[in-house]
Amino acid sequence: MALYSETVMDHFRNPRNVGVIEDADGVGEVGNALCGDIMKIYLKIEDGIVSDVKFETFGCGSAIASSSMATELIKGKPLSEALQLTNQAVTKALDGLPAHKLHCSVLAEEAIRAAVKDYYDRQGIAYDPKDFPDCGSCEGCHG
Amino acid sequence: MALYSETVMDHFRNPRNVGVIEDADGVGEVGNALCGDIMKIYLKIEDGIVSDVKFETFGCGSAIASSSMATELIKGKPLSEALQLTNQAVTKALDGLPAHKLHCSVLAEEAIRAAVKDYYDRQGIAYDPKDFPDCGSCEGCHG
Amino acid sequence: MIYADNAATTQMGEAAINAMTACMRDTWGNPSSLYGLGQRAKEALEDARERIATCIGASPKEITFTSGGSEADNQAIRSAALLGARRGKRHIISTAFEHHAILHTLKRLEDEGFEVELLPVGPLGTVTAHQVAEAIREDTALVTIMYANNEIGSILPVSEIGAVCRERRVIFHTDAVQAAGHLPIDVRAQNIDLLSLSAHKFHGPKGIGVLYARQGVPLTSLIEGGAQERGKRAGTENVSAVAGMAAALEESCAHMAENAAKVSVLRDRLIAGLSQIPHSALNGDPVNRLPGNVNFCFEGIEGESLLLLLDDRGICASSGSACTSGSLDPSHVLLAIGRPHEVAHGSLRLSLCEENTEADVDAILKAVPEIVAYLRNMSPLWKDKVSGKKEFVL
Amino acid sequence: MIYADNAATTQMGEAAINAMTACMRDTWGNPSSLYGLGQRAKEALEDARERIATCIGASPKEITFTSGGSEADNQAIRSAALLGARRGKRHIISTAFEHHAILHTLKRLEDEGFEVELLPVGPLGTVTAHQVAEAIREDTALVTIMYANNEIGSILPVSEIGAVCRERRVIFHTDAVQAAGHLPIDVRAQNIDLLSLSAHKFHGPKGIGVLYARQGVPLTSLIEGGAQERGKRAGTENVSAVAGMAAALEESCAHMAENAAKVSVLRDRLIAGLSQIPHSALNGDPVNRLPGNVNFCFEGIEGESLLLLLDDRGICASSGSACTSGSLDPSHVLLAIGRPHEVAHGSLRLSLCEENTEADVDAILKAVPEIVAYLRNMSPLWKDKVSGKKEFVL
Ligand SMILES: Cc1ncc(COP(=O)(O)O)c(C=O)c1O
Ligand SMILES: Cc1ncc(COP(=O)(O)O)c(C=O)c1O
Repeated sequence: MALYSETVMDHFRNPRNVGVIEDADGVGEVGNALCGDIMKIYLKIEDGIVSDVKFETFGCGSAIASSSMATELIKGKPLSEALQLTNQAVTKALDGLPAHKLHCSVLAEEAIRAAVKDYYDRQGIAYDPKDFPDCGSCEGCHG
Repeated sequence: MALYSETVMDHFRNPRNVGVIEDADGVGEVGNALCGDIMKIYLKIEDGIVSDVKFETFGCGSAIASSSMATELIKGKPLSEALQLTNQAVTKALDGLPAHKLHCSVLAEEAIRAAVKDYYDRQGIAYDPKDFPDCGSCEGCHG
Repeated sequence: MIYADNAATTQMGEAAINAMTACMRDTWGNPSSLYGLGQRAKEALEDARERIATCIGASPKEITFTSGGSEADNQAIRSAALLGARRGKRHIISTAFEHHAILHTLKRLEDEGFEVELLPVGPLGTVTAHQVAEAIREDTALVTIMYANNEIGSILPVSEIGAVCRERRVIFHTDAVQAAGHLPIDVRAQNIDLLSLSAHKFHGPKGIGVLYARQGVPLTSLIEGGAQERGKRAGTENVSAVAGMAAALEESCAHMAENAAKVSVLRDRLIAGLSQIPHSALNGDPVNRLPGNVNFCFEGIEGESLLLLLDDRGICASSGSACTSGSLDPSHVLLAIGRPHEVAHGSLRLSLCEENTEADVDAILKAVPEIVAYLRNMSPLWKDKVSGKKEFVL
Repeated sequence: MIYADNAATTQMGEAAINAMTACMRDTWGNPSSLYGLGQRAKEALEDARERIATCIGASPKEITFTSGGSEADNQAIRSAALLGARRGKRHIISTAFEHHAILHTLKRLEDEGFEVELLPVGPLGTVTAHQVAEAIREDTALVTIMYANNEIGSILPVSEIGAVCRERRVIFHTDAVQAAGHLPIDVRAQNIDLLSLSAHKFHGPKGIGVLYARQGVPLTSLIEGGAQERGKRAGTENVSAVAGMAAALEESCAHMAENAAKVSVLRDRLIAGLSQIPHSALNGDPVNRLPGNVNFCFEGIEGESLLLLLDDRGICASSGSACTSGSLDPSHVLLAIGRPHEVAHGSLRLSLCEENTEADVDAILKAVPEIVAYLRNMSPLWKDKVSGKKEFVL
């Protein structure tokens, strides 16, 4: 009944993959200061695999934990799998989030997509733009 | 802060002058069962003096205490003084009554007046009718 | 002291007091705070919610904590009325002998344009599901009928009424303040949409109650402010009182059957004994009756005097007449079951709990007849009846 | 544990707990009952009423017990609005940074046709009597302005506002929930017509409060039912909580000056220490400030993370952001004093009481800068500011 699950608290207290990749192949940033949540994801891609990932987050406990968990879930995975990471998967891996915090997991999903999009853009890889909705879709920002 | 003063409780628990005067010179009854209060006063008058007085009361604690106190206050007094007994005097002698119980003291005053009026009527003594308002003036019955 | 006024309030049980003090000492955080102390308070709150929900067959989300039965009643009625009004429904069905928390709220709604229909409760003090079915109209917004009457103890057929309301798709609220902890409640099986209860009627603390609202029945907040109670009731949650209420309700429900069995034996002895007093009458349904409730009218005397003299003998009881509450009118409940004013003034309610004993009953059965006789002996009304000047009513 | 969230709720004092348990054990009767047990409960209730009245310079008849600050606020505003409406007055003056118990009630009144004017509170979070005087119109029904703000701790000039309102014959209500027990209150001298307070903010129990209404200012009941509280608030009286509240308020008032002196020293050390953190800012009035209140914004971080990490170090604090209450909007109070959203998200409220120590302050002054630095180090927003990509706000 605590505010957050133990997994959330673990990832909040000991966030995995915090930091910057100076020579990242793709960088995505979503959210904004107005909403109180910004997530920035740095990707290193080797042979179509997420060989390294780092994040920086301005936000609440579940935003930090979601970033941490999301980066863990895609690290070492093929880019195609990383792209399929859903906010539900993040939430599930965190053993749940309070209802009004679900948008944090959405933000994590979107930050990864944004980073992949950036990678595609830099590499000149074609993609379907509607696979990459912009931050406007984050419910957190509607209020 | 008890519901009633100690004097009220004393007169309620040990009411003075309860009973009937079979050969009363004047009898007054006021109140009605609807209101939950009926007081009946029996007077014995000798040489213009209230030589004896008894009461019967159907009513709450303060009605019984008011009857008791009122009879004490007029016993042995000239009729003229008995007629001047006010509900305030009864209330004061009882060390006060709760606001919503003041009508009980009014009833006592009126019961005595009614008994005196009955005595006057029997004796053929003239009086000013407006000195003897009927029970309709009892606030207790307005609800 | 013989306490026989458990319908007015009850003595708190040790379990409830201990739950409260433990909470006041250790779990005193604000449940909205996110640090551990606050979250533990929240846990205590939600734990109590779950246990209370279980006691009445509800789910925890359907439980809103209020400051007592009155607030729950007010909010239930206001919520249903608002919902109805939005759909053009402004007809409300209730009974003539509800608690004032219901009747006064309905009066206000009448002033606001609602049409309130108070079903007659008959000489036994009850209504039938058939009466309710007959009264329901297209524009009925709410049926609010108490589970058990607080004065005369009659138990109403809420399951049947609930079935009728569900079938006709009308919201059904029941004021279960006198029932909770004493009679079985299963809101689902009984088709109850809204239900009020108050902790101090089952050995819990005063100032805390529950409004159950079936999922799908939206509540309007009566008290606006913070987002506590999922936005339905503002104000920092009274965690310790809630914990005390949960302890008390569980305890009462766990022993409900045995308590009822024990108490109803005492009750029936009292009823049999008091019936010996001439020109007296039991008020309320002799069969469908709260286990602890005894209510009599005694002709020719007034209730308050009786109560005061009982108090002198250490017996705590109450009268149908609202004498002490500043009103001189006799009980609307007794008038509703057809007692004339005169007789309604002379009522006595004894309400027992499992702590009462055979010795209590003996003492009461000794005291009441003596006091009634004493008061009748100074009552001009009684004399008039005995002498034949006035007619006996009972 | 270091508890620094006394504005959210306080730990109950032993005197208050004992007053409550004594009442629950011995004075548990219903105050409306006429037998001794009930009358003793009534005595306890009236004794508490008198003592509480004394604490705020009121007379006992002017004290109505409610279930807390929110209910008192709701009832005060509803009562004044109804009174105004009867005289064709539908204009209400308040401030932009009141508690939601006020603001949400005013919002409902707006929906019902009232015109609500929220005075701006400026960067320090206060309003002047002059502002109020300027805003008062012929049709002003009520001025409701808090005594002290619950988030940023500014103390408002209620005496001056009271004088203006009295002169202009407008009803003045003040939400004194954060002031009672901490700041002197004298309703007569301060020309206060209506005042709300809540016991759990001064080491009393939760779920109980007071609505003071000056003699001559009629209250409308929010909760209908029995004739308790002279017909102004129905529901069986919460005697034990009232007794606990009286004990707590007396205790707080008896030690008000010394507590304030002690606590404000701690507060000022905290303010001085936290001001060392770069790009931080104190919120609220630095001078006219609740003795225990410290409220800061730290640029580049979000408040909840800070609170959780403080909790890990055993420090209980809160944030202006209503993060936990299910809303994602930053504090309306911080927005009202002109903090941009971004910065409003990064706030920290520490509210001290006389139980806090120098050691607590030391621990907080060690923890907060470390955590702020840690969080800034993982904040892309902070990095953008440091790198000059975005501008610093503070
Ligand atoms: C200024 C202010 N007003 C009103 C309230 C509401 O009080 P309660 O939660 O006791 O209803 C609070 C605290 O929660 C407050 O700080
Ligand atoms: C049937 C009924 N409804 C409502 C209430 C009101 O409950 P409370 O006094 O706890 O507000 C009571 C008791 O007082 C009651 O008996």
